[in-house]
Amino acid sequence: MKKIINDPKTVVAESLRGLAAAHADVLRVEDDPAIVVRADAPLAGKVAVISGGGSGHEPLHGGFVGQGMLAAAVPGAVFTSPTPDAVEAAVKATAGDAGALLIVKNYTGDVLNFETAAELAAAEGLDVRSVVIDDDVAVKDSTYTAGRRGVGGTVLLEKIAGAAAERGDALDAVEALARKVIGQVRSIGVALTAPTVPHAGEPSFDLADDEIEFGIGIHGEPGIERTAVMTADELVARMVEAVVTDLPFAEGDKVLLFTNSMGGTPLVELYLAHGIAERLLAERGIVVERRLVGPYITSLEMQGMSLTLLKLDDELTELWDAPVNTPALRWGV
Amino acid sequence: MKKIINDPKTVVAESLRGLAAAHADVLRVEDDPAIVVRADAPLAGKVAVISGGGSGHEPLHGGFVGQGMLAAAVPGAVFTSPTPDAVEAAVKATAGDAGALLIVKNYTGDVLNFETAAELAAAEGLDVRSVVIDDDVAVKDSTYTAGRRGVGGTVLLEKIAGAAAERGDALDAVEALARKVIGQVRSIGVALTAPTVPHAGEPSFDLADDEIEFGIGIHGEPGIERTAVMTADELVARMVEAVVTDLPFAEGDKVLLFTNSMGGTPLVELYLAHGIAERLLAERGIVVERRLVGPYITSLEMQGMSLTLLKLDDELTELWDAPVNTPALRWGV
Amino acid sequence: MACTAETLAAALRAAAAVIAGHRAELIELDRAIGDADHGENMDRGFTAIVSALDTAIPETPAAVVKLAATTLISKVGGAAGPLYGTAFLRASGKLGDAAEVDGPLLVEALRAALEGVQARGKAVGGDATMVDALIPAVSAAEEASGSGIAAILSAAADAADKGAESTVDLVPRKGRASYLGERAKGHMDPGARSTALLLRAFAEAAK
Amino acid sequence: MACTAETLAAALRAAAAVIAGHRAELIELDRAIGDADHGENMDRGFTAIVSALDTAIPETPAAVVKLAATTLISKVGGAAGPLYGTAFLRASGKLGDAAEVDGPLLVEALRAALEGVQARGKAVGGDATMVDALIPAVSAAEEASGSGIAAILSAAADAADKGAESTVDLVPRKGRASYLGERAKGHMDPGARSTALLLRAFAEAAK
Ligand SMILES: Nc1ncnc2c1ncn2[C@@H]1O[C@H](COP(=O)(O)OP(=O)(O)O)[C@@H](O)[C@H]1O
Ligand SMILES: Nc1ncnc2c1ncn2[C@@H]1O[C@H](COP(=O)(O)OP(=O)(O)O)[C@@H](O)[C@H]1O
Ligand SMILES: [Mg+2]
Ligand SMILES: [Mg+2]
Ligand SMILES: [Mg+2]
Ligand SMILES: [Mg+2]
Repeated sequence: MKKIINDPKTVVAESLRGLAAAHADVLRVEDDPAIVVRADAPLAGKVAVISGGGSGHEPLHGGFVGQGMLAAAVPGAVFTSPTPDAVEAAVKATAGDAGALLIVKNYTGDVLNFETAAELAAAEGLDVRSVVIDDDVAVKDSTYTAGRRGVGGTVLLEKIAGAAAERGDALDAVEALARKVIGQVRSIGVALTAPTVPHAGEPSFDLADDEIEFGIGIHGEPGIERTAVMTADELVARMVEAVVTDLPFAEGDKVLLFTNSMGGTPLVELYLAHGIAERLLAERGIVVERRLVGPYITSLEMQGMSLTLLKLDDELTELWDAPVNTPALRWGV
Repeated sequence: MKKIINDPKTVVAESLRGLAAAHADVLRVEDDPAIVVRADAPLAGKVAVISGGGSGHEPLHGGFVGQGMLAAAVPGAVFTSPTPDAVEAAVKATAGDAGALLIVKNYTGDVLNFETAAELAAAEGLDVRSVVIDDDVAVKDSTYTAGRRGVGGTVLLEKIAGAAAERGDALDAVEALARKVIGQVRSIGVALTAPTVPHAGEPSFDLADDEIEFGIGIHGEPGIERTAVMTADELVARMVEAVVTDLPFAEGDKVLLFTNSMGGTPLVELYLAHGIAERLLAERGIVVERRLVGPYITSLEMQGMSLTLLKLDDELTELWDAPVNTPALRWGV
Repeated sequence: MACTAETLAAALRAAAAVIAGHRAELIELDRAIGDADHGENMDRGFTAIVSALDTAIPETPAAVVKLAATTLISKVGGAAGPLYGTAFLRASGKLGDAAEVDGPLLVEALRAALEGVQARGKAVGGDATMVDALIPAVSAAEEASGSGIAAILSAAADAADKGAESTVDLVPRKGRASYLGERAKGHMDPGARSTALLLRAFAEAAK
Repeated sequence: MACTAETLAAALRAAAAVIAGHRAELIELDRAIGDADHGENMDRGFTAIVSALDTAIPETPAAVVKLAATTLISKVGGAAGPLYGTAFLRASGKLGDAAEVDGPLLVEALRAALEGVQARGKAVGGDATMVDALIPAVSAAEEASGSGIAAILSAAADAADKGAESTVDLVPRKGRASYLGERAKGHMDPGARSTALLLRAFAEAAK
């Protein structure tokens, strides 16, 4: 393992120090438990949209803290969901009378820890709701699994819920909107290589030189099948098919297309894949009205990509377009 | 080699199609020769700032085309500088009476091809100047080398020259400003792994599991020495030392600190390194007034990072802060 | 050996040493079918328990176990943090203000721990989780409930070992490993293994 | 064999085939001390020359060589594109409107090519570039200038081979390889190798 770190145990804490130094105008980092909060928190009169999870998926979530998006992010150890007291600290640091919405990616650890935090905060009289995002079509949502994972859709959900909170929507409305987004967003991911978790010291899984993992989660967890490498045309066609047929997305639907790098896939490949996805959606009569292309929800240095489709309506489009000022997403400001 | 591509020969052309589809509001792509130009080109009354070079360094340069930065980008094949006719086409597509400034990274191929293009354009009566950026302190600038390479400083130069052109500075002024930036920007890079060029099919160089290359260019070309892996503290200290002592940057200097990922290094490590650099500069009394952290000038999937320092004055800071609207850098719009 | 606050604290220290010694093994088990952090998570949690005990050992057995519970909840994260945290919390609840824990009380506490894990995580036997180590461990403890603390824990540890072993042939239905489906067969569940390790450490400490 | 527009075009086609056959070798040489694109660049350029010749073969030898020059300039990029482009452009300039190229004219064209490369790239002998293949090639051609086209080109190709070989022991001072300094020793310069390959292809075609 070669990494730019000092000690696996201090990676997250040291990284947060750099984040704080780089973006002091937008956010601040509090220690013990470590949380990332908007520079102007607590937010009087506005719902605090909060998310978090294991680290190693940057810019998710810390890179999305700021005006028009997250009020706070709760980073766990690498690939390990944060503890309830950290989540609770984030709620207390940001939420006012308007309450807080927790955005939880559907992983056993995240759900259990955020649930406990919500109970703790509620016990202190705070109005805290949580929504669980599970947009990954690679997992069959059955009693034989922990359910669908939260993946790329999380980024879009954080932006849209954050925009609703910023314009002053009440907690009920922000929560309802979040549930709407969760209902109409779907994703699929693929891995070409494995990430290496600092404390583990070696790649999280073994993938032969001629194999890819189709249907991965954001830790490289497997999904549909391990298969032979294929051309970008074939790969993207399979991904588009998996996502489109799941909701399903129909001819005439207006969508946001999010083409995401898992970290190690260079932009030259990502844009190539994005171009293919645009073409395939056009062929199906699905209208791409907004797009996001880049490494926004990653798995350390893992090579691979994900595609996310969100069905848009006027309200969602308006909230997507609303000004946002965070380290990783910024426009209109 | 595992990549999301169809055919090594069509990687760049296909990728540009995706870029165009993703950012139609900001730029358009013209074919044969392939160039990326601002959506609103040609630019009446404003200097066209143009850059280009081999592909594989994305978002550089195509991701910096747009309001307040580049008028056009000229992408060559992967790691191969573009040809003179492509550069000339970019000049013709964007430059008006105010002329054009070519920003050339100091590599033999780029210099020769851009020089030829400038001659061709001048022969057609266009006012075209060019500046060569060579900010890489890893190369001794002697008759024994092709001279210092253009690396991270290129991003800052493109932003600042683009902002000057946008506010309406004349070609003389934009050129003078560009030369000023080149005079006071310095960089150093390190590689932990090698990139794989699609048409080559295997990593560009071999680096053992316990080795890093200190002083690399943006293709992973070597510089100072191949050395053993070290902690982030040691590594960043060596990098800061190399950059600071070169100009040199002195106590009290105001600077922009640009911590860049070479592509494969995840943000969690990059912010960690950034935090160390901030601390070391503070210890030297060098005042970091602006920062940029992320993968902005990359070498495909290569793991590694670079540090760039630009000495600021009020004018440069104002131009850095000026609105910019490109796929990869955006603020104030 | 009497089971007091002091001896319980010593048992937790012993468990921390065992977890540290098996950190790499647990990471490797989790790497195979999960996300390669279980050893790191458990080690972080038990190291924190030792630090907490270094400051002061609470007065009652219940308080010692509760300290372990809250430390695990606030330091471990992941799935294992809330699950083990709940297990210790429920066990602590059973212990009341007894100054010393006897065999039957210990067995009750173990049963409560299992129920806590199942209440939180909704896993049943056969889902290939820590529950597959805990269920046989609690049954064995109940059967041995008349014998001393050491014998009860030994029986539980033996059963937990077998239970952990049984997960090798199961298709996981809970936690990260469930994404692998059939492909997870042939691998032991890391949480089941850590449960067996903890019970063995407690049994050894009780000797 | 007479050196006409037709035979020159055939020689360029032969050269394209040789470059295609050595594409991987040139990439590998460039991978060792440069950026692994020289074979790809040259192959792209010569493939484009063949396409251009497929459309129409220009009337004079000078025009054929000029077509090669402009194609290389607009298709190759990198350092090799302008350098080879300039070489062919200068050579074409020497050929005037001759319908057939004889030995002395060929030698003059080769000399012009070398001068063009040096004017553009500023490399001298010993810098470990294509110039180290061209200098001895031109000298050998000049010595053989009384013999026929085939003999001149053979002599030039032999000398270029040796020249390319000599770059193995040199420390590069121009182009990307110069960044490696001492570490580039032991590797042949890819541009010197491609120069030798081209001259050999021309020599074979002239037989
Ligand atoms: N729903 C559940 N019920 C019981 N145990 C579970 C459940 N989900 C996961 N586990 C246990 O947790 C272990 C994984 O813990 P750990 O790796 O620390 O957390 P994470 O899965 O979040 O990375 C699994 O091996 C399994 O024994
Ligand atoms: N200044 C120069 N003068 C002569 N030849 C040069 C010079 N710089 C580079 N070369 C030649 O160009 C070759 C590299 O070409 P190529 O790999 O296609 O371009 P690039 O170096 O831009 O990737 C080198 O092997 C060398 O022979
Ligand atoms: Mg985990
Ligand atoms: Mg090149
Ligand atoms: Mg785990
Ligand atoms: Mg090259």
